[in-house]
Amino acid sequence: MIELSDFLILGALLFSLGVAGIFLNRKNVILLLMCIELILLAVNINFIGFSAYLEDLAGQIFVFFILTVAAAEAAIGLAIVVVLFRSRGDINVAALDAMRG
Amino acid sequence: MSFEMPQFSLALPEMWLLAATCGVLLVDLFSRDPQRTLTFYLTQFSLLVTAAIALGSHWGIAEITFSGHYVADSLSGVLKAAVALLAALALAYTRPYLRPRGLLQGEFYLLALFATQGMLVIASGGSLLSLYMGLELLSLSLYALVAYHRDSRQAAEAAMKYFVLGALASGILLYGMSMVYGATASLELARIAEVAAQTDDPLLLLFGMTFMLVGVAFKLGAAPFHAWVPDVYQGAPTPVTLFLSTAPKVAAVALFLRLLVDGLGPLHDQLQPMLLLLAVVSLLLGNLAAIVQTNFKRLLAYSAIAHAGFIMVGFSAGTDAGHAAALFYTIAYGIMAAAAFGLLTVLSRSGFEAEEIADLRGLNERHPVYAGVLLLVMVSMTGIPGTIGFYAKYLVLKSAVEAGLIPLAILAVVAAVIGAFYYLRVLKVAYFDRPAEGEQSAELPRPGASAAVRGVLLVNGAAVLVLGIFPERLIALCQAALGL
Amino acid sequence: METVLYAIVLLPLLASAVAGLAGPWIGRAGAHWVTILGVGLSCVLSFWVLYALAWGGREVIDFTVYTWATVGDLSLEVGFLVDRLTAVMMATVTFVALMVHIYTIGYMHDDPGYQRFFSYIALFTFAMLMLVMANNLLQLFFAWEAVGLVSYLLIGFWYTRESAIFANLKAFLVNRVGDLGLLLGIAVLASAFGTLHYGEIFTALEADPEATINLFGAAEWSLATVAALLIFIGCMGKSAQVPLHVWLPDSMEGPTPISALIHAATMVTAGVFLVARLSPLFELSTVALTVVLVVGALTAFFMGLVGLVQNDIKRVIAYSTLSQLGYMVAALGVSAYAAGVYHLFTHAFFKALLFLGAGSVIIALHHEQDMRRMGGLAKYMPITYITMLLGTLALIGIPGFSGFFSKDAIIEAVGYSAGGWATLAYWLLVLGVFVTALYSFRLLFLVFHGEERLDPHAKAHLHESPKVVTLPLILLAVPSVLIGLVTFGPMAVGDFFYADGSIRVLAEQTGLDRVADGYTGVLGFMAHALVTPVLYLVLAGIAVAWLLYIRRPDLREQVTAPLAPVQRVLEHKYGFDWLYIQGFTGGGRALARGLALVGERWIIDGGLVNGSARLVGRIAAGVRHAQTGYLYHYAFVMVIGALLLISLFVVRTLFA
Amino acid sequence: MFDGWLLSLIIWLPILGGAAVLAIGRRSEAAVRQVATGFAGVTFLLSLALWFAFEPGGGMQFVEKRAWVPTFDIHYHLGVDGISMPLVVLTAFATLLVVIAGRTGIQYRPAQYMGAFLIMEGLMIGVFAALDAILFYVFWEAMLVPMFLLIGIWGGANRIYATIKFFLYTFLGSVLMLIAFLYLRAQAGSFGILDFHGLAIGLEAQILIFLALLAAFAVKVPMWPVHTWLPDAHTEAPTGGSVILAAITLKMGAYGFLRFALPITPEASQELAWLVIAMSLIAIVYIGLVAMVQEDMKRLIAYSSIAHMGFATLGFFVIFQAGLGADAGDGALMAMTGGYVQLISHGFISAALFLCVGVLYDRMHTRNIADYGGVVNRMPIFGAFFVVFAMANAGLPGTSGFVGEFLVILGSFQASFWYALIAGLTLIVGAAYSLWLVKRVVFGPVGNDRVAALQDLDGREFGLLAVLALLVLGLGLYPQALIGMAEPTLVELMNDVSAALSAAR
Amino acid sequence: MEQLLFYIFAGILLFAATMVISVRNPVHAALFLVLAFFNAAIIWVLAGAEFLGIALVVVYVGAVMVLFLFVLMMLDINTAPLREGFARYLPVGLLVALLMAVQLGAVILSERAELIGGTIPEPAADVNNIQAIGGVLYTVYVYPFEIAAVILLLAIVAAISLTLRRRGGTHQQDVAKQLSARPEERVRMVKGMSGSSEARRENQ
Repeated sequence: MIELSDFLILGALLFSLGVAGIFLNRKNVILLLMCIELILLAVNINFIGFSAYLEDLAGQIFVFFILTVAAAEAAIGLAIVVVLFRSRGDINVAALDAMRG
Repeated sequence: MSFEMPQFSLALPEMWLLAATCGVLLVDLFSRDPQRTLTFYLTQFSLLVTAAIALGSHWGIAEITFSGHYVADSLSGVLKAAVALLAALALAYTRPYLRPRGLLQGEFYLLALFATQGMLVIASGGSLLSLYMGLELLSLSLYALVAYHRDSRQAAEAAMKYFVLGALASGILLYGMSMVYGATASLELARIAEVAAQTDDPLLLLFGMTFMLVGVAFKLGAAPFHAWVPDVYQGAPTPVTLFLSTAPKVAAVALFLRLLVDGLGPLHDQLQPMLLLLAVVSLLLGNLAAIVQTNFKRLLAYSAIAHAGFIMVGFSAGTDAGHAAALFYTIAYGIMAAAAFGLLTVLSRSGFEAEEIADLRGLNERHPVYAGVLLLVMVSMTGIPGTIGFYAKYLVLKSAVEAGLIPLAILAVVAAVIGAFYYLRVLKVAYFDRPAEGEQSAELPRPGASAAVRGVLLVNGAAVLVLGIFPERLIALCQAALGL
Repeated sequence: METVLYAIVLLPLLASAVAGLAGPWIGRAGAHWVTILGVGLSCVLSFWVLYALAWGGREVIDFTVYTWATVGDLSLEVGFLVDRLTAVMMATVTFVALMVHIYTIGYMHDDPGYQRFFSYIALFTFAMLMLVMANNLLQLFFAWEAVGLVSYLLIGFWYTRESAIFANLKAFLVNRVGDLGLLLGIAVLASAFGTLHYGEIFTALEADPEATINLFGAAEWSLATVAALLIFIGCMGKSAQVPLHVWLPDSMEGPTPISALIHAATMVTAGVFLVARLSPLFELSTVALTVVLVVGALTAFFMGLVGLVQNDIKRVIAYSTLSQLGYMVAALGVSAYAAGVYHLFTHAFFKALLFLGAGSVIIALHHEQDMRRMGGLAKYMPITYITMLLGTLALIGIPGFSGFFSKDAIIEAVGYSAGGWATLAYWLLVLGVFVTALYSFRLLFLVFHGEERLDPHAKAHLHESPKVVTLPLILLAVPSVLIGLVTFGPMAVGDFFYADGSIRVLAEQTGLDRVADGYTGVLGFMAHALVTPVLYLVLAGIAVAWLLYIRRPDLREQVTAPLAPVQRVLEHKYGFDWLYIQGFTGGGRALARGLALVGERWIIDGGLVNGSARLVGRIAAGVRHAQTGYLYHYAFVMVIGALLLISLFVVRTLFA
Repeated sequence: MFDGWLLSLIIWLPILGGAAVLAIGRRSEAAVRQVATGFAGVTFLLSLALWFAFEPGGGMQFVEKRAWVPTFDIHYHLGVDGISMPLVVLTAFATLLVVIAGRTGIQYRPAQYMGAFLIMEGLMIGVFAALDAILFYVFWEAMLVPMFLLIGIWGGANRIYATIKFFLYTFLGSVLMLIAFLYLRAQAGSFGILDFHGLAIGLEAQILIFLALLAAFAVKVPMWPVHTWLPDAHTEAPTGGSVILAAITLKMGAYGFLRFALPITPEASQELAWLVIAMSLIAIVYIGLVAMVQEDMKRLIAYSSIAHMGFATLGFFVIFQAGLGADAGDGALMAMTGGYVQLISHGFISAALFLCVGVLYDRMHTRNIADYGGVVNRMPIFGAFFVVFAMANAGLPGTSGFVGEFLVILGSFQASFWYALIAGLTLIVGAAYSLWLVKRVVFGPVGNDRVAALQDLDGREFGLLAVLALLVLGLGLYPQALIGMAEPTLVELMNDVSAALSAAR
Repeated sequence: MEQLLFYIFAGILLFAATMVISVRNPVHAALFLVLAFFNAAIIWVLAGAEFLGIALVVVYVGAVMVLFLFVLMMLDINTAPLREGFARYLPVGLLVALLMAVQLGAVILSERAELIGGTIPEPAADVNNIQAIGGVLYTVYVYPFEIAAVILLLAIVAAISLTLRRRGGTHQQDVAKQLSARPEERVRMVKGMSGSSEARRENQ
């Protein structure tokens, strides 16, 4: 039997890894998007864990919508990356400092 | 799980707007008018009708339908009307700016309509799920809008920052939602509120609430989740900034009201210290950082953070009055911000972006009427009576004082005094600095706007004053929306 | 009668207003005619009033003109109290003023500020009348300051002269010091009795002479002493008593007519008048009287000494005035109010005369005031010489002249008074007589006799002054010589002032009473002088002056050489000016500059105000610096923020 | 017969006039000036109606009360009593002066200049007439904006620093007041100022409220040590701005003490009277000294204003020690009345002095004392006026400047000899700086060629100064005209305060 | 058994996630992410969420991750400098992650959360996950579902409007122009039975 806390701990660890990833990836925007995917995955794992534990379908439905939205988000995010690349020639996050202060 | 047929009629505003959006989409597809006149007016029309429908159909009722995902009450009516009207106001300024920059395309209005749709959804959000969906609809539209000026490096950079941080924020928000779901076994806010009110030790709920607060605070631009605000306000094309600073603010307040009041209201006592923290940090940080800005849009961005702090003060009170105050504040801010950014759109022309504070130099000399509008807006943002900004601050402070948060109120007003400094600096440039030597007033940039847009600006400015003198209706509306 | 009083007061005011405001339209002649007419009428009416009160059997008049303000139960009013004291003052003031008006026609003949000058002196007459006719302290204070104002304006009449505008500022400020005392004295009385009306105050004082007041801590002070001392400070300012005398010599910067009118005959005697007027109050306080006596005696002697070393003709007379004021004040200090006032009365005539005579000399020499460039003028200006001689004789107190009676009465009264302070004062006054004679004749000899040390150019045009100048001299000389013979009996030693309660004395037997007891008549009094040292000191003074300035001028060197340190002290006027200008004023300004720099600019404005602005600016710059523009920093901030909130939650909820 | 509309008319007519003038804008300067003068004149005449129809001691009069924001019980509630009515008239008068005075001096954008003054007039009258705390606050704060612009646009070289300092200083002071109002509203259940009076509030709360109010009013008065905005603001402001600042704005702070601090927080006022008294006395002496060494005429007069306002606050707060409520305690009443008279009198005198400086500035474009000297040689009439006003400033009896100082000294004497003595030092210090100024500017030989080229007053300037001189002398010679209006109300106020104190005891 | 499987897959999942954030090459990172998704899908299936597990693989791995890879390769980013400073930020990143994990863990494992000991029940054999989801998706969740549709529409509009370029010199569609084409512009009626070659050419 899988314990609920195992699911949640897994989610927490993934979440933390995602957060850490944002810190570590100072250069590539797409890697940042991947880290966010990790965070979403952590959330999804939480939802599924709870859903199974509570025997309630709502959590799974939520995950379904998260996946949908994440796909749309990825589309728009990547579109922005493309725009960025076109206007600047690279997608180096560290170079994104035209505005500051 | 029993299923009841939803009352579709309650969702009339959303349905109308969706239909209208599709209509605009189609019409725009067929339109070859470089002015996009039809698209523009259809957009405005659909927004105005949305506002009317929203108030008409939601006022005075309190219904939950769509299996708990949709709430229709006075609050949602007021929120939707406010959102739609502010969006219409914001969009009214856009055409003269977009056209000469080759940005005047139907997509702009479509994206704005989608964003508005998202805000409507938030306003009526009855469950975590619908709130999330609405939020994403709004956010995704805004990301796209910020990046809308594709040839602008700044816009792309701003969009990228906004997007990444926004996605991170929704991730955190979702994590919180998952916890709340785990604690209550339900996505419905009404049910969550029941559980929250009954449970003795709502540890998990509180935990989730903390995460959700981050998401909401991000949307509102409250410190320390504010980092995107300055860059996005500055980098986005002015009409987008204009749009961004009006209706979505109301949506953020709506999100708070639905999520943390309707849903987790019973836990306010635990929420309050965090809100206090956010309020204090926002007030100080926003006002302080704004002092040293030279870019007017960026200055307004920091000022927006400070205003978010004030809104947070209203939330901190935790009473209905406080929430009404926050709502009123936000609407008032929307009106002021629309005028401020609207002024910038009017003052810019092709090849000349009026966004540095120095660009306003000698405005009174050149265009006394615009200077007057600027004066009103700045004074209002400062919170001087006679303008709507005063009542906004007044309501917030009043609710804080009545809730016993007198030190917070004092801090807020002191921060407002600091804030007064940079507003005054803008006025100083506009009124006291003469245009630089050699610049004949005839050669100075003429406002690029049409008479209609100028008229909108004037009305907008006048509204700041008139609503400041006769705020009764609007206040009463906000209060009634919160059931006061 | 009331109408007459109104007329007396308002005629000069009206005249002043016409001359001042309509000056350009009525011309010079118009200005002097209207003011002379106004003051003249006022003078005639004043004499009528004096007659009515003194011999006509009129009762004391006391009525309210209008209510200035009512605050609670305290009614502040403007009103007239006319008794014999007032009447004498009114007559003196208007008479001298009239003389001065006439004289001015000649003296100011070529001055561009002719109308303005007439306006001022008429205004002064009005103010002085208001002062002496007041029936309450408030009005007195009004007039007190008003005469000060006119004095200020007149000292600075020649406003382009730096020395004049320095002198008028100095005069005003020094007077203000006195006024502060007076005002506080008024406050004492007002707060104790809830009224400022003389009569009511006196009644209240009579009812409760032991009243006390609390100044610091629990110590109770006699109310009368406190009030009297404070009011006396006011007198010291106006009547130029040591140490508030420094303004009077400098006030000679004003045109000579006003030196005669204001700074000799009338205004400076206001302090004496006030003490006399408040005799019931001063009577209650031995302490205050003693202070009055000592201050007066010190002034009388030491200021006279300074007169010895002055070379400016007007300054000599000014120091003489100081000295004579000292005599008056000393008289007050031994309750010899009548003698003091009487000396005031006689002094007004002969001192005005002396000043006007000096003025006559000055215009004859084209505004030369230095006695070292005069001499031998007697033959050129006989009238001036003779009148001034008469005035001088009156001043030094040659028996028979008016000054003799008044001054001897004072000296006698002080001499009869008991107590160590009185003895000291007596000797100071007696020695003062010698000094008076010495400087007076020194002046006379230097100016009118001996070698002609004149500027040749001035000498060519030298002639007697016109009639408008000499006429007042003659008219003033008459009372200077004669008035003592006529009035001494009733006024100084009689009950002229006591009969109608103008002056009240508590003591059973004052020094003056002893004088009165021994008084057998004018001749008797003169004869009595032969057995006192005073007369011989006067003669000695004259003799010394004659010796040093006529007979053996070369002796002067020998006499002054060993006395050089004394002379230096005298020439520096005991260092009062230095103390005030360098010490108080300089110190005050240094303090003020320090406050303006340290308190204002550094601490409050620089430190607190701009400092906090700077602080905010610094923090703002720091905050701005934190917004680096890097996306990962933003995310970092966000995550830290979230972590902060979570930690807040964890700490509060989980570990609480 | 004027109830219910006259006050509103007096408030809104000038605001309307301001809008009208702004609307005329740059089209016709002559029209701007005429219209502005017309509105200001009519307003002043209406305010005179107020004066003559007023019944002394008749409580609040000309009352108007309408719901404004009923949701929060905020009313449009106006009324005047003996305290506020003379201030209303003074405001109308001062604005009329300024508008007339500005007819030639101001060349840059006269429409905005006049408009700002007219609007400010309405707002300032509103401050004095408001009987609802929020309404009061609205007028109080809104007034900052036109003044901010006035100093900033038409001011001198350092105007920006000055105007921002002015705004922030006063704004900081008054926001705390708003919080106090909110608290009071929670206690009283209404925003009516009169409802605040005599509320039973604990001492500690009272002290906090008092401090908040003090922050607002002390800055406005201004009292030492929060006064440093005033010299800067005055120095840089255009003549009209200085006149209004000195004549009216400062009065608002003092008025606040009378209308709010004393009646609402009597116990705290008593408890903290020492503080206010100390601040006032320091202001009188310290500021007087500082005034003495100023090199700039307007700065000097500004400092002198602070010192003079010290008398008003001293008078208001010395009452607790001067026998308030005692039967024989006229000392308190004297001090209070004196303080009040000082307000009006200072309004005249400082206005006059600033106008005088303005006259000089218009001709020489310098305010530096050292640049002048011997002005009277070329401008004898001006010199005469200047001396009159300087004397009034020095508190010479017979001028209005004396009345207030005299009564305050008399009253505070009953509290303590030392208060009276220290306050009395102004007799010396005040005379010193006033007359020294006169000496350096007016008297003496012609200082330089520019002075030699001066022209004496023109008819308009003469008229303005003559009217002020008449008022200064009139009030000095017959203060009862004013005292009679105000005193009954002040007595009432003091009775209320002492009743509240004894109730608390 | 299930628990063991869970731990294994969870371990791989965490490993893959760690690699995502630490490998040098972004393409490798993307592939590790795919691995992570696969493991997650398995875990979900273990918890009874078969539909979502499959959807994750199909939608995410099949579409989204491919899109990622596509963009990565299209933009052809020089990978060398992209990892600069990695070591410098490692401690901070780890610290934050550690703090976050510890606090999350503390709450989850706290007794008061009442989560410990809760086990996930065996899915009932007769319940078809897909069917259950299908049952509610269009009824109870019809409202979010519609919104999801709008979001997708938005994504299309946004992506197109952001990336579609109308560059000079290239063929491009002007939809409005196409739609507003009228027959008389495009078709010229030519008299005569047999169309000439000219007419045909114009029709193109």
